[in-house]
Amino acid sequence: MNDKYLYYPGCSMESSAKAYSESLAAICEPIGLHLEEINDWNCCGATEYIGISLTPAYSLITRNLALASLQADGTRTVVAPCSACYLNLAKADYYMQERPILGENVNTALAAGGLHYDPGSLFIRHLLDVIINDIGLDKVKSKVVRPLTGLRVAPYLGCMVPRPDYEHRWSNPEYPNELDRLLKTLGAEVIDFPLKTHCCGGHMTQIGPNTAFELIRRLVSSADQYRAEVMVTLGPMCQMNIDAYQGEMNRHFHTDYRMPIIFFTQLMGLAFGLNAKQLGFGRELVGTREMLQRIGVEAPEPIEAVPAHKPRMKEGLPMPRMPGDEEVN
Amino acid sequence: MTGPFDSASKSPERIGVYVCHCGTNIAGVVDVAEVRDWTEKRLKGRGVIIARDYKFMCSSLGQEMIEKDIQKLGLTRVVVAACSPHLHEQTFRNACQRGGLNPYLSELVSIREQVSWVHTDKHAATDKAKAVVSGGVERVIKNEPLEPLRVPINEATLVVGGGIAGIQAALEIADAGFPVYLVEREPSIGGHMAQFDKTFPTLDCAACILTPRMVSAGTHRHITLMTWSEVENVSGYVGNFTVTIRKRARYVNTELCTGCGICQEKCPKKVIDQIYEAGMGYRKAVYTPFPQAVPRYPVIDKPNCTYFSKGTCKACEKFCPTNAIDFNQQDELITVQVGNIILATGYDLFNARRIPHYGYGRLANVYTNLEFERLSNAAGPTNGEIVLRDGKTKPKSVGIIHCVGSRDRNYNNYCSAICCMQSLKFAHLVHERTGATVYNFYIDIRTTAKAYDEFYQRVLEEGTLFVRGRVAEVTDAARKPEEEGRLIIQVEDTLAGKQRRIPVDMVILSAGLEPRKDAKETAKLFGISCSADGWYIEKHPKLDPVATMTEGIFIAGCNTGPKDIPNTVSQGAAAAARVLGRIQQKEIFIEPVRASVNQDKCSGCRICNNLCPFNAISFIEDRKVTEINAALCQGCGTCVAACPAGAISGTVFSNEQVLSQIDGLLMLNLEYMKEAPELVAV
Amino acid sequence: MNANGTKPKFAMYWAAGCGGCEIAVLNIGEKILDVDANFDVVFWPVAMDAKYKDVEALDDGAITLCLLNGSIRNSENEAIAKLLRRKSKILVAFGSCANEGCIPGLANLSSAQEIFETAYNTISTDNPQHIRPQPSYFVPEGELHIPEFYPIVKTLDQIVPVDYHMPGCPPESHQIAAVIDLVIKALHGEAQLPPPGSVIGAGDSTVCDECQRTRNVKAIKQFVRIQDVRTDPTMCLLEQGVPCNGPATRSGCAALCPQAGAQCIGCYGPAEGVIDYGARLISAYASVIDAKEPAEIDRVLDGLPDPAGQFYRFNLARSLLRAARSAWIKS
Amino acid sequence: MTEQDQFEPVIIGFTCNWCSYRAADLAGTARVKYPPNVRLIRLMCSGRLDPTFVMKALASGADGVLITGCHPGECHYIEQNYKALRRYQLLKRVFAQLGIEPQRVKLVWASAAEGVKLAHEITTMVEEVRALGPLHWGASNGREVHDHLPTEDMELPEEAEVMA
Repeated sequence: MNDKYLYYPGCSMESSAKAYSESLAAICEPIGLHLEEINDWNCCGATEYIGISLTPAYSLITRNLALASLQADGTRTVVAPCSACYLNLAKADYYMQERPILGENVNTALAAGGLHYDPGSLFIRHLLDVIINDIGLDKVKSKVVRPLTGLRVAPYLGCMVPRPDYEHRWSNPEYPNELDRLLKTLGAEVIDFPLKTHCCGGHMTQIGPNTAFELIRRLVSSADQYRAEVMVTLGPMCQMNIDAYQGEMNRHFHTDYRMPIIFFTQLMGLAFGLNAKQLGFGRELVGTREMLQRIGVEAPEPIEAVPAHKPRMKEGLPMPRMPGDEEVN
Repeated sequence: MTGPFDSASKSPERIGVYVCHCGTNIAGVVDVAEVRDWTEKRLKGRGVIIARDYKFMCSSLGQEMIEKDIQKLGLTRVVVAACSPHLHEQTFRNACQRGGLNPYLSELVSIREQVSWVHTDKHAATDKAKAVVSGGVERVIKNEPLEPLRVPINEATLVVGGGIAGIQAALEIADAGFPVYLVEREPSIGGHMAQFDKTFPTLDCAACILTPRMVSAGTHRHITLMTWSEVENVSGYVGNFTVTIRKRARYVNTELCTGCGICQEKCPKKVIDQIYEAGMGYRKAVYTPFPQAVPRYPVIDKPNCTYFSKGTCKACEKFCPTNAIDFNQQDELITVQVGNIILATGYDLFNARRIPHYGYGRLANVYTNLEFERLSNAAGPTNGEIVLRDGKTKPKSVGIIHCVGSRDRNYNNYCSAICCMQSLKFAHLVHERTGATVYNFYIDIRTTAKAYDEFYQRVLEEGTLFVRGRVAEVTDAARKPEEEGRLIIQVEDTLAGKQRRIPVDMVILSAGLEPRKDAKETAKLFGISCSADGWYIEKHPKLDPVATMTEGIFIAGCNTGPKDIPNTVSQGAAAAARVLGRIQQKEIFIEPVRASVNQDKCSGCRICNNLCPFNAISFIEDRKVTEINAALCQGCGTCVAACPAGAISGTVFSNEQVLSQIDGLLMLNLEYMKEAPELVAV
Repeated sequence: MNANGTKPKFAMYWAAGCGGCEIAVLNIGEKILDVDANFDVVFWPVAMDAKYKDVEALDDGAITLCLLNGSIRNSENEAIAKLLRRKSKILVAFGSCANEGCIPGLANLSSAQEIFETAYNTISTDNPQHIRPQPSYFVPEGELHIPEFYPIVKTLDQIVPVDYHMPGCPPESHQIAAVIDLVIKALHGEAQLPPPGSVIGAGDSTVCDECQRTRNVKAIKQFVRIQDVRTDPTMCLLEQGVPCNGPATRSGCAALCPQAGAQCIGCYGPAEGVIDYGARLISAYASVIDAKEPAEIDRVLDGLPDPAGQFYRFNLARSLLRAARSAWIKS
Repeated sequence: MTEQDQFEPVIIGFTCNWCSYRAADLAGTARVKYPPNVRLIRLMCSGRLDPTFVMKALASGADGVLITGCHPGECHYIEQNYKALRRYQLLKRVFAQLGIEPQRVKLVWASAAEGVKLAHEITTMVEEVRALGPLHWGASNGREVHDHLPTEDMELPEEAEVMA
């Protein structure tokens, strides 16, 4: 088998999760991970589209797999770093097999673009799974030059990566230990984080902020109870919710949590002795200075996010009303 | 032309074919009358002189029909198309015998299990039934008259496993006056039952009812008790098994030991007792697992013994008043001859660590059921005090979670049968001893046996709270101040229709029962089969639940599936009854399925010599031919199929029988009257 | 000598085969004079001139003994086999071809089209116009016919009933001599012929019976080709990994090949009562392979690069399946 | 079989007395449905399976042969199913040379508890063989293929009655 992996970054890696993207790029070389980006990939549709209409949603996702097939060249593994992207890709692959009619519909749609995907022909895997099971902890351990001794971390996977675990790749879908093991290998003191697979609120921050704030509070307060100094995650959405909305959550509950949350690749990079700035530190909103000091790393200056686009119109265009909307809403 | 089926000749046999309706079981799908008509007409040339259909062929009237036809019509072969031969082959063979026909000149072909019950298209099913009958007719023509083999039965019996099932079985046989070898892996017999405090539903103390049985088994003049021992090899066959048992070194001379216990007192090495105390208490490196152990002699746990690991200590030896300690003792291999074997190997507990979100092994005050048994046991590590892991705090509220690892497609699909009653028992004990609030989280309450539901009512009346729903998780992540420092059980209360978070101090997981870790190896050792779950398979799940498909090997207790104590004891006794029946008959008849070598054809190529796992095949050097010992042959037919010279033949499943059956199934017999076909390619 | 003073008639015919059987008959030495002394040879194309019409002119059953060698490949073979059957009292399927197809029978692994393709159109063939034989052809002298090529090779007994089978490629000369002796004796009333349908001129057991090599229990870890190894001359070849067909092959040749250091290739065909020769060997070989994992078993089996050729070199036309599917199906 | 009808293959199945035959019984007891195209023969063990049986079935008109036995390591006779496995692997190679598609001869392990699995395997195999079409070896041997049983118009001639 070819030792390269087909890499599906997903949209977040280019925007909110730049730190993830940068740190991943930095650790690939030391651990010998060869990622080949899928040419002309598109958005996976995140969590909403599937709820609206299956065929277009799955077609959107599967287009990426079809493109990946073209690039396969001996390898069969697609790696996604983002939880939602990973789940969407895996889900599409799974349901196209389980429901042949859906598979046909999707392929009919793809055929319009001259593409085709045979469900089951690719392995869809999360980055963490690849690092643990293919690269191996021995390899990771051999690269550690700055063990994270004394740093108390809360391993937080979020709800999308280990569940529903179609291919039984995780030690336990409810309470997996992969991230714990990785962080221990880096030398960190890993708390037995009870909420490791609980939800961060997802897009509820946009729809029902109060619900999202409660979910964020649970996570942060539990990590705090365990005296974690930092939460470590593997999904851009989780990171953004806990990082960007922690302030608002604090205002909502009149609390004063300051729990930094970073990507596991950033911690790997630190342990490998890489430069904090190179690993995307400084992009987070809840500061990591104290946490970095604990392991003797100078914190880089915070990076001000430059708006990628012109500010949008204050108000968007009104949505056209569809027949049947009355019943739904 | 090639082949045993000579298409130009007609069969000289006089064959009777009987098609069973089995009520509507067969007749509901297969047109039995049509099968009968067709057989009579189309298979006439194959020797079928009579074909009948009847409501229930296995009824006495059905059997008499066959008997009469044999006598009146002079039948030389009989084919019955009905159910599986595993069910009624013997029935119809007996009928033939009563009619004066050698029983092996009959065939039972299955048109129920293999036709009417599995097919829906009536036309296709009827066609298939015809093919199956035709296969049976062709086969039966080639059947040979045979006599069943008589095998003498050795009076001695091996019982493997010294839990309550094995003890019961051993006592029943020994009381009847026949020798028993009772082999137990642990230092003492008693099994899981010895670990329990109270037994549901009567709440009598387990030790009080078990200990007398243990003592009887330990002292019975017909029982040879071998503890700290394991069966290593089994050879032979029903009536005459040769069993090799490894008697592990105890490092205690049992001739000299009086069981005074001084060695245990003096031993400086404390070890967590993972077996008997379920990890809740300690024992010494020299120990008897519990005070009532049978036999009372201790064993030295070699890996933990200071002398064995460091070379000095010998405290036990110094203080032993009878010089019974012997550090030079070696394992002994003992070979015994037995006629029958009863396996009562018990169960293992589901490993609750496999459900990490229930917190066992992570959260201190989550206990397993076996741990709680020790905790509540008056002879246990806390003298029966129900306390938290700190060893002193009494819980104010306790949650008991049912079906842990059972009825769960992620772990085991089956119901572990005992957990409901066990959990109710726990609820009662907690309530009685601590006054704590008790919650039971259940899917369904299953209290089906005698006096069980009454016990459930009693526990309800005591005020135990029942929440119907599968627990999502047990966590220490508090959301509210009142949850802090406690275990929170997150559950969907399906009766109230809402999510609940119930903070408690202690959680007891009613972990399910699983087959022994080595159940598969044990099954292999004794030549029996396991289901996909790993439970042993009964010869018939309803009608023959203690026999296996291997003659002479019986099973009892939880190794066939979860059972409560009354059922386990019944099975031990039932297995014993089966064995006693055989011993008293002094011999049994077994199927004459055997291979033999035609020595004129054998060229001594020795291809077959290595193929028999039962060592039935031997080579006679001076004559350069191979011979098969009919007594050792088990009839698998592997050598028959392997002989390159065609010199080995096998009874009951001969080449001629199988090849003819193929012809019959493919309906080639219908061509018998045609000229030899012109051999031109298509 | 018959009652009317004429000698019994003898015929021998060579159908699809190599002619080795004819040589084997001549190879019986002086015994051939006994044939001449006791028989009136009426038809034996290789030895004397005779026409088919001479045979046709004979009364049915006029030939006492006919040895027919070669398999049935074309319409001519079939017609003569039927003719000789009619004219002969005792028809002997003589040699491996007549009995089981032998090497010509291996053509049954290919379709007729493939066979013609190989014969007339491969790189080694100089046939620029791609000429193929035609069943009939007009020449100035008239229309010429050649026999029809059958899609599959058949054995003699697949065409006509046969009285005796004499196996071997070719039958061993001493066995031929013994059979001729027996027939002559029987004609003089001094011996009894075996029941019709019997195999004559061979043993009832297998080659191992006559093989002097030492045999032990078998556990084959790999198959080797005999030219690639130095074998122990005293030990069973199969135990040394050489695929020797001796265990399944009828005795009668005195284990000629194994004694000479080569493996038995099975020319004497199956032992008495065996339905499919190859099946016996497949089962026997596989039974003693020392491997349990599918991949490991495959590795051992890779040592047998041409299993059909190994197990059916002489026996394909007489096997249960008789020919590959492509040969059965007319293109 | 008329041409417009769906082709109904005939498959001969060899079962082991201890596992797969019981699995077939279990499928029956549990009323698990599978297509009626398979006709089972009971042997004592898959080790009894002589390759002759398989060839005989194919040569005589079967479109496929299903061989079943106990799972590796679970043989009632300890290890005879490995012999069946080896014979099967060798047989497949010979069959490949004879142009018999691999789907037509299959080896399936089924324990006495796997009635559902056996039914599933039978169903799959019937569909695979159906897709391949008739094998017609039997027809090639000059015999009829019996997809369907003879109908009334194929009644015995008078003289056959006399012979009988």
